[in-house]
Amino acid sequence: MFEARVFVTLKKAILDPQGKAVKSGLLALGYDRVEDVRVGKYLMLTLRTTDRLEAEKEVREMCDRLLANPVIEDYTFELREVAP
Amino acid sequence: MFEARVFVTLKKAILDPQGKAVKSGLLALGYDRVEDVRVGKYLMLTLRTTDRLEAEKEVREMCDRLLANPVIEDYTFELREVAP
Amino acid sequence: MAEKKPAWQEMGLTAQEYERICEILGREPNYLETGIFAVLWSEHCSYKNSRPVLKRFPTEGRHVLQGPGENAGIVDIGDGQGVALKIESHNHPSAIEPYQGAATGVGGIVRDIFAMGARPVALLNSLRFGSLADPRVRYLFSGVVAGISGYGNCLGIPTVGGDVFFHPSFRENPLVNAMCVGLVEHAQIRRGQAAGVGNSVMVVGARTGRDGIHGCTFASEELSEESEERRPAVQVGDPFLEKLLIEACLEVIKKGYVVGIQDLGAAGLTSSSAEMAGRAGTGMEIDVSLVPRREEGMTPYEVMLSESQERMLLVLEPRHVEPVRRIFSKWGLEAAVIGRVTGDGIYRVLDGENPVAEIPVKALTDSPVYYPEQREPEYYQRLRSWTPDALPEPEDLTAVLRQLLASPNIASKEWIYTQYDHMVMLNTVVGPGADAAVLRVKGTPKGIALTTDGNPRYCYLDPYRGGAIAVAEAARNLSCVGAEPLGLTDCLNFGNPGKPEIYWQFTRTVEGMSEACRALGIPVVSGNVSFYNETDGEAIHPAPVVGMVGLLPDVARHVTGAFRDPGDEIVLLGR
Amino acid sequence: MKFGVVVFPGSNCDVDCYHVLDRVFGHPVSYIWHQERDLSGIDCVILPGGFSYGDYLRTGAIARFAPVMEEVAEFAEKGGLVLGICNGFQILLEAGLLPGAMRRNESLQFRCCDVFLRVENAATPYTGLYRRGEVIRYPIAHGEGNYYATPEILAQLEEKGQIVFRYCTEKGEVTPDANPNGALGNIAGICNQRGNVLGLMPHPERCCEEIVGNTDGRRFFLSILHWWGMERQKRVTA
Ligand SMILES: Nc1ncnc2c1ncn2[C@@H]1O[C@H](COP(=O)(O)OP(=O)(O)O)[C@@H](O)[C@H]1O
Repeated sequence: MFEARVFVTLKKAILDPQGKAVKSGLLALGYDRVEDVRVGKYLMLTLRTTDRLEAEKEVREMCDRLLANPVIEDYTFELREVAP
Repeated sequence: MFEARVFVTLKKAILDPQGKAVKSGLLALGYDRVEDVRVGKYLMLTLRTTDRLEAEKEVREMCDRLLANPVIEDYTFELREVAP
Repeated sequence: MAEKKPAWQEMGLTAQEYERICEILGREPNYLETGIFAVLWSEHCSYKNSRPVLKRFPTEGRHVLQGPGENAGIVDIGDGQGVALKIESHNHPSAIEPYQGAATGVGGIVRDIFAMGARPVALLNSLRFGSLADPRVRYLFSGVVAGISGYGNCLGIPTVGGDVFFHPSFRENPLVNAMCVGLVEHAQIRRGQAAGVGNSVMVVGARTGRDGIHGCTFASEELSEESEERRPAVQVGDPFLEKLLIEACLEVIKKGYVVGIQDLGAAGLTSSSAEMAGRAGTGMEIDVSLVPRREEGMTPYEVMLSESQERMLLVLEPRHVEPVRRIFSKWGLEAAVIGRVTGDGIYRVLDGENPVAEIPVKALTDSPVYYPEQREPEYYQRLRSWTPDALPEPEDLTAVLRQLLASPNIASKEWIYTQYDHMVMLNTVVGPGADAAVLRVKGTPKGIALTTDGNPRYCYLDPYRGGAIAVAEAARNLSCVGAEPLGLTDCLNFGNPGKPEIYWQFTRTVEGMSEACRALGIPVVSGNVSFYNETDGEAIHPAPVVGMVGLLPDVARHVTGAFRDPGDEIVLLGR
Repeated sequence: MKFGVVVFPGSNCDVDCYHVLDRVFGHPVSYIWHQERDLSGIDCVILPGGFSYGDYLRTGAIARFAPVMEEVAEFAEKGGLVLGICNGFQILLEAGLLPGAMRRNESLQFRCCDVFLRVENAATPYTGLYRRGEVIRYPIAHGEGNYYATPEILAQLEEKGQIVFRYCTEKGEVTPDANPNGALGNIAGICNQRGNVLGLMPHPERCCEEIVGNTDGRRFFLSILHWWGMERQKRVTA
C-alpha cells in the first residue's frame, strides 16, 4: 500500500488572498517576523498497490485530471510505502 | 530565514466531507485502488529568524492559536532553513 | 489520586435519578442503559427543568395544525397548505468551533423541518455576541456568519432574515439560534411517530461515526476550561449530503412510503428512536450491528449516542423498504433497516443476537420534572427604584444620534446578510434589511412574512416586560410589511436554572411572552430551551428569541419601510 | 425551442431556471439528470447554479466528469447553445469549454447582492436584445467568482469579443469598486469564439419577475428565444 501526500498551491504569479489574510492575522497577533504566507491544499491518499512506479504514475494522473487545476495551481507529491 | 511547511488535517474521528467527495470522484474516474482520501490545509510560512528553536516554538504557537483549531484539527510542520 | 466517579455521575445523572432508574428497572442499569437514561433525561432532551413553565404558553388557535411536541410546529395558510417553523440553539458548539458549530446548527434545524414533510424555504438566524471591539469576539462572530452562510447557501435555502445584538455578557458564551421555515401540503404532513407494530425502522443518510458523543449532556452543562478538553463534541457538517437527504426524504414522503420520520439530533439514534416510540405508544427494537458506520470497532454505546450529522430515522411498512432504498441510492445515499416497531412498549437494543439494553419506553420519555427554586435577583430590586429622570439631558443631540447610528446594534447588518444567499428559490419578495422578510407562495397570490426578534437588555432589566416586548416586536414587524401573524416559535436562552435568580428570569420571561401571545392571539407552536449559558459562573443576559410567521393574502400588496416620494406625509403611530 | 436544465447532485438553481422558463416564458423545459447521456430534442442546455458535489475540492471540479458532460461537450461542439450560470460557469471552466479558472472571492466571503453589468457584446445568442454598452442590474450569489486567465488568453478574449459582461458602476464605469470578487478585468461573463457557449456568474433567472423586484434578466432569455427564431427562419428560407 502506498500513501501519497499531495500539495496543491496557487501558482506563484497568482495572488493568494487566503495567504494574505492569514499573514495579517498572524501579524495582528504579534508575530511580526512572518515574512510571507501561502495557503494551499494538502491531500492524503492511500492506494492499494505495491508498485511504486505505478503508484507514482497514477497519482500524477489524478493530480493532472482532478486534484489540481493546471490553469492556476501547481502540485507536488511524496510517496511512502505503508503497511496495509 | 526559515520556511515552515504546516499541514493541518481534520482529526481522525471527525467527518471529512471533502475527502469523501474527492474519493468518490476518483473512484468514478476509475481509480479503484484508492482506499482513502483526506483533505487538509497546507500552509507555507517564511519567518525572519536564524534560530531554529525559536522558529519551532513560534510556529507551534501560531498553529495552536490561529492556524489550526485543536477542537477538530491536528497539525504537523516541517522547518527548513532558507536563504533570505 | 482522586477516586473515579461512577459512570452515572460522569454522565450527569443525580443520585436520586440513578436510584429512580434502578427502581424502574428492578436492577442496576448497565453502562449503555445508564448512557441512554442520561441523555434522555438531560435537560436538552427532556426539558425537565422547564416543562411546567412552558405549559403557560398558549399553544392553540384556529391556524394551528401542529403545536409543540413534534419536530416542528405547523400553521395553516389556507388552500390545503401549511407552514412549518422551528428555531433552535447551537450556542455551545459555536463557542468552541464557530464555523462548524453554526453550520451544524443550520443543518439540524433544517432536518427538523423536512422531517415534518415540509420543503424548507427559508432560514433566519438570531445572534448574540460580545463587543465587536474584542478580537476574539470578531473571530467567533465572523466564523459563525461564515458557517451559517457556508451551510445554508450550499443547501440552496435562502437566509432571509434574522437579528443580532451585541453586549458584553455574551463575550464567552455567544448565542447562535437558527430558524427554518418550510412549506407543506396538509396531506404530506408527517410526524415523528413509530406507529404500526412490525414496521421497519431505517436509518438513512450519513454513516455513524464517533463524533459528538455526549454533545447533548455537554449542552446541558456550563462551559468551563474542562469542556475545551472534551472536544470531539463538535462535528463537521456535510451540507452537500444534507441537500441530497432533503431531496430523497421529500421524495419518499411524497410517494407515501413514510409512516414516521424524525431527524437524529441531540443524543442521535437513542433519542430519535425512543421519542418516536414514545409518541406512538409502541416499543422498539434496534440492532446496532446493522447501523452503517464510518469507523471500525465502535461499541454499541458509541453507535447509540453518536451525534453524527445528516442522518434521519424512518419508520415504514416492510413492503416499502426496497423502493425506499432505491430512491436513496439514486441520490447516492445509504439506507439501512436497523430494527422494527414492537408492541410491548419496551425499548430494546441488540448487538446482533445479544440484547444490550432493555428499558420501558415510558420510563425514557417520562423524565423527572423539577420545579427549581426561584428568587427575584438583587439587581432587579435595585433597578426598580431607578427612574429615567436620573439621566442628564444630552447637550449635543446630533452627536448622540451619530453615536447611536454607529452602534453595531443599530447600524446596517449588511455585512452579515450579504454573505447569505437570500434569493435562491425565487420566492424572496422582501429580503433582509427590512422589518420582516416576505416570501411569495408560488402558484398562489399569497405571501408569508418572517421575522426573529428579542432584546436581551430589556429582558435583563425586566424579564416579564422584555419577554412581552419580544413577542410584540415580532408581531409589529410582521404587520409593518402587511402580514397577519399566525404563530411563533421561540428559543429561550438563559443561564444555569439551578440558580434561583436565573430561574426567576426564565419564569418571568415566559409569563411575559405568554401574556403578549394571549393579548395578540398568537399561539406558540414550537420552541427550544437553552440553559447553562454561563462561563465560569457568569450568566448571559436572559435572551428569549421569538421567530414569527405571518400571512399576506395578496403578496403584491406588501409594504416596505423606505420613504417613497418627497412630499409624502410622515405619521407617528402609537403612544 | 426546448430547454434542458442539468441536475447535478448539489445543484440548487435548477428549480429556479425551470420555473422561469416554464412559468415566465412558457417554454418547454425538462430536467436532465447528471447521469443521462441523451440530449436529443434539446436546443439549449443550461448548467444551473448551486453547489454541485458540495463544491468540495474546487467548484465544478467533480461535476465536470459527470456522464452528461461528455454529451454537453459534443453538443457544444456541434453548435448547440450551452449556458452556464454561476456554478454552471465554474463547471464550464473546469471542463475546458470556456478558458480560464475561478478563484475564491478576494474578500474570501460569499457575496449575495445586486451588481451592475455592462453588456460588452450584444451580438451573442444570449444578448441580442441588449444594446452594447448598456448597463443592467443582475443579482450575484457566489463565493468563488474571481475570474482568472493568463494574459495571453485575456488578450484573446478581448480581441475576439468574448467578454460579454463586466461588473461596472451604475453609470457603466468599470472600476475596482464595482468589482464584487476581484475578477480580472471585472469580467462577469464570457463566451467561446463561436458564441454558442456562455458562462456568467450573475443570475439572469433571478431577475425575470416583477414580484422579485427586478426584470432586467428577461431580455437575456428573450434574446435566446429571439435568436432561435431567427436561426430557424434562416434555415427555412435557405
Ligand atoms: N443575523 C442576521 N441574519 C440575517 N439577517 C439579519 C441578521 N441580523 C439582522 N438581519 C437583517 O438586518 C435587518 C436589520 O436588522 P435589525 O437592525 O436587527 O432589525 P430591527 O429593525 O428589527 O431592529 C433585518 O432585515 C434583519 O432581517
